Amino acid sequence: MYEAIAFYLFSALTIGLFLITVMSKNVLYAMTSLAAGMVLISGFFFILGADFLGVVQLIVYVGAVMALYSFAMMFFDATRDIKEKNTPAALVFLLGGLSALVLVLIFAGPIHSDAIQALYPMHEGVGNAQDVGIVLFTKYLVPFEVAAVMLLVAMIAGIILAGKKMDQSLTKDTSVDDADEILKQKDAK
Amino acid sequence: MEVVSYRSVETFVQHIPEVTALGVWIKAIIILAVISAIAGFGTYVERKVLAFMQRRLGPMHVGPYGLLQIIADGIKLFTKEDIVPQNANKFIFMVAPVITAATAFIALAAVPVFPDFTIPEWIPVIGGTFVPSIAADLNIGILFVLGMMAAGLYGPLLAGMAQANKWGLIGAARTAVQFLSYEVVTGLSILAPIMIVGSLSFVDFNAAQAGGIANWLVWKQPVAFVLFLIAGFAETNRTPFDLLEHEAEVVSGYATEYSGMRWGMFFIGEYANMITISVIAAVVFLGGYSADGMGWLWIMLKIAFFFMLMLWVRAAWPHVRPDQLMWLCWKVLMPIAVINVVITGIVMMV
Amino acid sequence: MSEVKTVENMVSITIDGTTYQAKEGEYILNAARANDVFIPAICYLTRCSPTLACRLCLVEADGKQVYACNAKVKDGMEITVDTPNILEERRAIMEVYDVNHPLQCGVCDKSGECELQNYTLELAVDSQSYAIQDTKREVKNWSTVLHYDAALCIVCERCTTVCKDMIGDAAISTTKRGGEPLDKAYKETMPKDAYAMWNKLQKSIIAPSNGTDYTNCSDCGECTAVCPVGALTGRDFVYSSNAWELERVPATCAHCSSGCQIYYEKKHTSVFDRSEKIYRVTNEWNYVSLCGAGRYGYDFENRVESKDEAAFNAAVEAFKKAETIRFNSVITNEEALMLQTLKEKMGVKLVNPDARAFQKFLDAYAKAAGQSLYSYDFKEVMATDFVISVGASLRNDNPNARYAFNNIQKMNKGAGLYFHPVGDTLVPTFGKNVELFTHKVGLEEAALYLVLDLFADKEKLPEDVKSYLDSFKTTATKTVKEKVMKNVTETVIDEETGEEKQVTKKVPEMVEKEVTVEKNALVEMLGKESDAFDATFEKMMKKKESFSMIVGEDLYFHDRYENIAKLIALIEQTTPIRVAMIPPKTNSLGVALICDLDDEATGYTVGYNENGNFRLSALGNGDLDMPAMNQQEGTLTNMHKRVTPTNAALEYNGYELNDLMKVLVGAPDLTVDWTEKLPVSKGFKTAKFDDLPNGYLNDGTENRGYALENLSCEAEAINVEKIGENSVLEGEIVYRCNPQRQFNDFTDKAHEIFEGFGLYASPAKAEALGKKVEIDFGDRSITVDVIEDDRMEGDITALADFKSEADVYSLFGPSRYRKVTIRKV
Amino acid sequence: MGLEQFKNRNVGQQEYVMLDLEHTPQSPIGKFKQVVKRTFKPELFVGLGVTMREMINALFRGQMHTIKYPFEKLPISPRYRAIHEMLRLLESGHYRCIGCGLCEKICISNCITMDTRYDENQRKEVSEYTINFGRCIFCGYCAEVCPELAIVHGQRYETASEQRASFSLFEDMLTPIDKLNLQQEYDGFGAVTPNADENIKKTPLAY
Repeated sequence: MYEAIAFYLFSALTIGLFLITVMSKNVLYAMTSLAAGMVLISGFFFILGADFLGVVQLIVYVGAVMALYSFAMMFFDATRDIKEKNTPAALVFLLGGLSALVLVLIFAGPIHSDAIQALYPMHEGVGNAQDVGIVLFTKYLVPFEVAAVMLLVAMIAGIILAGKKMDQSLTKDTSVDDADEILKQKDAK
Repeated sequence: MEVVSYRSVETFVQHIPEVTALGVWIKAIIILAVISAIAGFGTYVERKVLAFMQRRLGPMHVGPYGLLQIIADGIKLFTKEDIVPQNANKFIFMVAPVITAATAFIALAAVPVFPDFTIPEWIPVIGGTFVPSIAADLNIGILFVLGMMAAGLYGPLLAGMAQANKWGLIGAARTAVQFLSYEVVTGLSILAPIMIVGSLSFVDFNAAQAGGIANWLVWKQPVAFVLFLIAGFAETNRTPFDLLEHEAEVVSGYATEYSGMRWGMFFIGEYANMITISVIAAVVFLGGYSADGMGWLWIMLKIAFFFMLMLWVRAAWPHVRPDQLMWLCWKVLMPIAVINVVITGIVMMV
Repeated sequence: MSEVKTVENMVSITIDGTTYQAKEGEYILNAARANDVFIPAICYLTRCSPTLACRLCLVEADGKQVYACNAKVKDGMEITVDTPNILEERRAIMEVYDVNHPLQCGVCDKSGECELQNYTLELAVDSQSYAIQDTKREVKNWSTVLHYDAALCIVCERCTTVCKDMIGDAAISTTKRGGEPLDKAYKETMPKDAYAMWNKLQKSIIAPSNGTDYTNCSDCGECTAVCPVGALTGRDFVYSSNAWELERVPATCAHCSSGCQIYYEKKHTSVFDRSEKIYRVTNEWNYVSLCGAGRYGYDFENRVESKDEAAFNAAVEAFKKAETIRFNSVITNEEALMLQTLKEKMGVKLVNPDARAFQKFLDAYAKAAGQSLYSYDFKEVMATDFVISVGASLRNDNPNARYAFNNIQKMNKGAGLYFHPVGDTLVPTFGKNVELFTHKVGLEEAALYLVLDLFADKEKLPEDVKSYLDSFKTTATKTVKEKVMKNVTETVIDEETGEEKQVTKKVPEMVEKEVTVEKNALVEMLGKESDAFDATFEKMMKKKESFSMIVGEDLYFHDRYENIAKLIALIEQTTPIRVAMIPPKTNSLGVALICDLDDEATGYTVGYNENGNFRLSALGNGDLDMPAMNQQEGTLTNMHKRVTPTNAALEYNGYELNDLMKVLVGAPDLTVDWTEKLPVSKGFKTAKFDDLPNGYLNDGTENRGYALENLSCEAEAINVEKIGENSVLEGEIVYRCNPQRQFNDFTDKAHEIFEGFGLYASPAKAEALGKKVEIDFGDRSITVDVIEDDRMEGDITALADFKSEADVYSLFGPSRYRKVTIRKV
Repeated sequence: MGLEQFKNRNVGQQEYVMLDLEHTPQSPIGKFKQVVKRTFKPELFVGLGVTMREMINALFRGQMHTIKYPFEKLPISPRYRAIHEMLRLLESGHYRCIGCGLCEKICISNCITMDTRYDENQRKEVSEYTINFGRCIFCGYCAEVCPELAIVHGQRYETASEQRASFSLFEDMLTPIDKLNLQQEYDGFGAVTPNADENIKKTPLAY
């Protein structure tokens, strides 16, 4: 019963929050609702007993991704409304609605009565993290490693891009010369 | 009464009574009430300890030895005018401190606070209820706490962005940078003990270190312990890493425009986080608690030690610069943590 | 307007290597001051005779040491201000002045503006070489206003000099101090002048000249103004404020028509009452002398806290239904112009008896003389050496006229004729060449005919006047006694040696002689013996070059004023005499020029400081408050024919006349915006109030406001009539005349002026009248106190008119003299 | 320090202790080394030790520094310049102020005003004297300029008030006549020098 209540509550809230994200013209509202929606999505994981994924969702999306988003948002004036240019509005609505419909059909299509079944059911008595680990490091090992390599590539690229001027220090101590003088005097003594 | 399902009963060493929803409720209330009170009391202790270390007296006038100062402060905070700046985003501005306090307390749900006990039978209604030490004993407890503390970064962040104040914005930027960076160190430093124990549950950690000081993880993972402590200081925004609200540079950072109880919620959140970090450090590295005898006193003392350490450091050490902070994180602490994890892994494999 | 410096009377002198221009015959000190060259001097007063008391002004002129205050400039004179010897003398003099001078600068009223302090610093006196035992000198109050601290006095004699040469009272003089004689050793060691100065200083002190402890004078306080140290101060001011705390507001005195330049000095009342208060009035004493009213009659302000709207609305209503506005001449030109505007736009009548009389007289004079105003101002009068006063009670009507009369006698070795029905004991003391004619009331025409007879160029006189004058002449033989000197030889014994000596002495002897004398019936008519006057007049006329005549209020209120005005014009045409007139009240001249005045008030009357159905009052006793003269800005036209600005010294929060004007006919923002609208056709200029200066230049040039233009108009032929015998009054006569220091309700309000309202009489008459009398004017009567005035003589009594409440003006009607019945009460 | 030493300010030759000045490391490795060095040197723990030692000193060895101010007060220097006092003449008890107005004139914050008048003894009497302490900046000019040493700065420094206590009146500042024996002579600027008697010159007052 608790799960049912929690599920519907979370669903309503999540949809509402994401609606705000899409509709709001205010950066701050959009960002906040997006982050809050992410938190609620982790709630679904908890309800499903996938604690590990829930926490990962929290840490990765809420704690890291969204935080970086908001860090970027600080370069804008968060208190001002964004001017949107949705022309032609009808076309945007139509295309957006169609894509949403297609997505719903793709995901909701298989869900009719008991047609959907878990391939890898949870092991009783084993921690949730272990379950994820087992799947990741057995069946999905190759995609996992590919993803890891891709991330590594991205990281290296990022470091190279950001590190072009790393030899120039903003905080370089220019008083070194003076310190040299003093040290010399000290040595002379 | 439905059984709370997310418990790995198997991990408990000895038989314990069944945890009921009522017990969880009671625990939640206890945490809320007591930790709030302790957070308030923490301000008093902090002022006193800092004063003593500077050979001052600290608060003396309200109540005996200034003990009632917390109440006076509370009354002050509650009755003070709640000011919202004109250009601020009102809703976000008002919500931000709530996020800080809420996440701090949510994190506490997965942390063992006080040993478990059974309420005596003669008390009506709730008599005989078993109150667990952890409100929600998730098997990924440590990860949950870290995740919640990561979510807690939204408090200062949104506060700083919503208040239309340059100091607030800089404070918010510093929040994002500092919390994000040090989360990595926290995670990596705690990864090595997790590898050793093989679980993310506090209960397992506790069990793994049972049987005396020699079994404490701090001996096996001293580097991780130090890294975790340093990162913990940064995560709780304590000296020498309290750059988010560094008065000399950014007035009061994200809290610049806050007043009254909204400011007070930031404060409570900060102190709750301090307690959380102290508890984690005590449970993960210093042997945790034992259910028998004076166990509850020991865990209290351990937590108190970490709490005290934070005050002590504040009294003794200066701030670091923001660039030093980042440098320390990414170029010193993180490599060490990674190396520590690698070495731990090699040792375990061999 | 500054006097034109013509090239002829200028000489060039050299002071310390720089060449300057100076007026011929001027003292070196004055020439230096006029050219902004500093020569130290304490005792010298610009318009008075040098006293040589301080000897600081020692300079070297053409190689000789002379006193700059006493030596006249010569063409090409080389003057050195400082030589080592002179500096030594000056320093010694200043040291001597500092001997025994009490070290109480801390409490002294003069501290901060003290010339002793200034010169001690200027001459860098930092040590004292001389000493003598001090004499006890008491603090005294000489009169109701004068406070003398003898210990502080340095006996520079400025006070006595100004009292004698300018004021004419000569009420104070130096007297013996009874100090220790100087140590003989000083005679050798000290510089000569310093020793002589000290010797004199040690012996003298200032005291009332009548030998009592109290002065008998007009209480003008000019001696306190000129005192360089804190010795002489106003009693009320003593220890009440320091000089530097007071803020000076330049203004024009509004009590009489002299319109003297004054400074109101004000500061907050006390620690608890922060409202401003006037503490004293000061003046540029080198260039202008004040009377007692100007100096002590300063606290007549009308303190109004706020605007009384109800009263204002009532006033607007009153003005709307008014038929007449009655006012007096204690108003500014701007206000007069406002009232004139009301007359033009609303058709009200303007009634002002004193200005009306003066206006009519001036019109008659203008028609006859061909110029809109009289010829001389009183500064020019002061420069002449023969002065005649007709129809003015010199002592009471106008202090500046009196000072001019006196100053001519003292400074120009001048002579004076004073024609007036009321006897006066002060005027004869002004100089030995002053002749007093105490004539019968109404014989002013005879006085003017006499002046014509004495001074006129007979060729220029019309035939009828000539023959009329000749008709008074008769010849007669008379036995006179003459003094002849005879030589007498005596034998006397020398007391010291015991020898006998033959001494020859000249001894006067009276010899009787018969002479033929010309008798002038005019002189007899005016109450003098004709032949005796002829002799004195001959003496008076010696070495006289310039002549002036002062004309007073009696003539304007004379019932034959038209004839008199013609006679005056005739005098100006046929004699070298130039005339200056005394306007009866403060701004009578301005009002007379600006307003079209009416003779009689009718219907509903609004009174401005006067009685009326609705009364505007600056005295605080009316239906609507108005600002007093020390609370408003504006200009006044004074008897020197100048339009001078005055400033507000104190705050005024109520309504002013301009506010009424705004509602009634529309008006500019400020009262002083009217200044530039004053009628140019009457001689005024289009000048903005803020552009008008108010001060004096270093050479004494009056730099205040602007001078009225004396417009020429078409002159009619002068047909003078014979002396009107009908206007002669005999019997019990009362004269409308204020006591000294009282001019109007405002002077009466001032707390330091004590002259009361009443009937002033000579001592003998006062004794005869008793304490209180009822004066019956026929239709009305008034009961007043009798006040003794020991400077009056004769039976004519003077009834004060300064209280507008008593309505003395209407009692007298169109005349200044009235035959009355006086009953003791 | 003697005057000679005081004037000898040649820094290079003094026995100064040089602080531990090292080159700021430039290379990342150098910086890393510095961190490690500093981490394992007890520097940080010395700081902790000091604060702990001071706490123990304060708590257990009675070395607490705090003065419980409203209940305990420190003695202040006799030359401290706090609220003004008007002094009296020691011999007669008459107040020293002669009402010369110099303090009023010199006051740079314009807070002194006084009323004076001519009294029955032909002296200048100060009838009222006020200092507006809301404006006074305690610069001390008034005391310095006073020719009679009548106004001096006293020891009362508690100027806070619930009201804007704008005035202090003559009686408030004047030494009470019964406290005359307690009157402290001001020995600051302008006070009589110890050898004043020797410096007196012969003046006419010698008579």
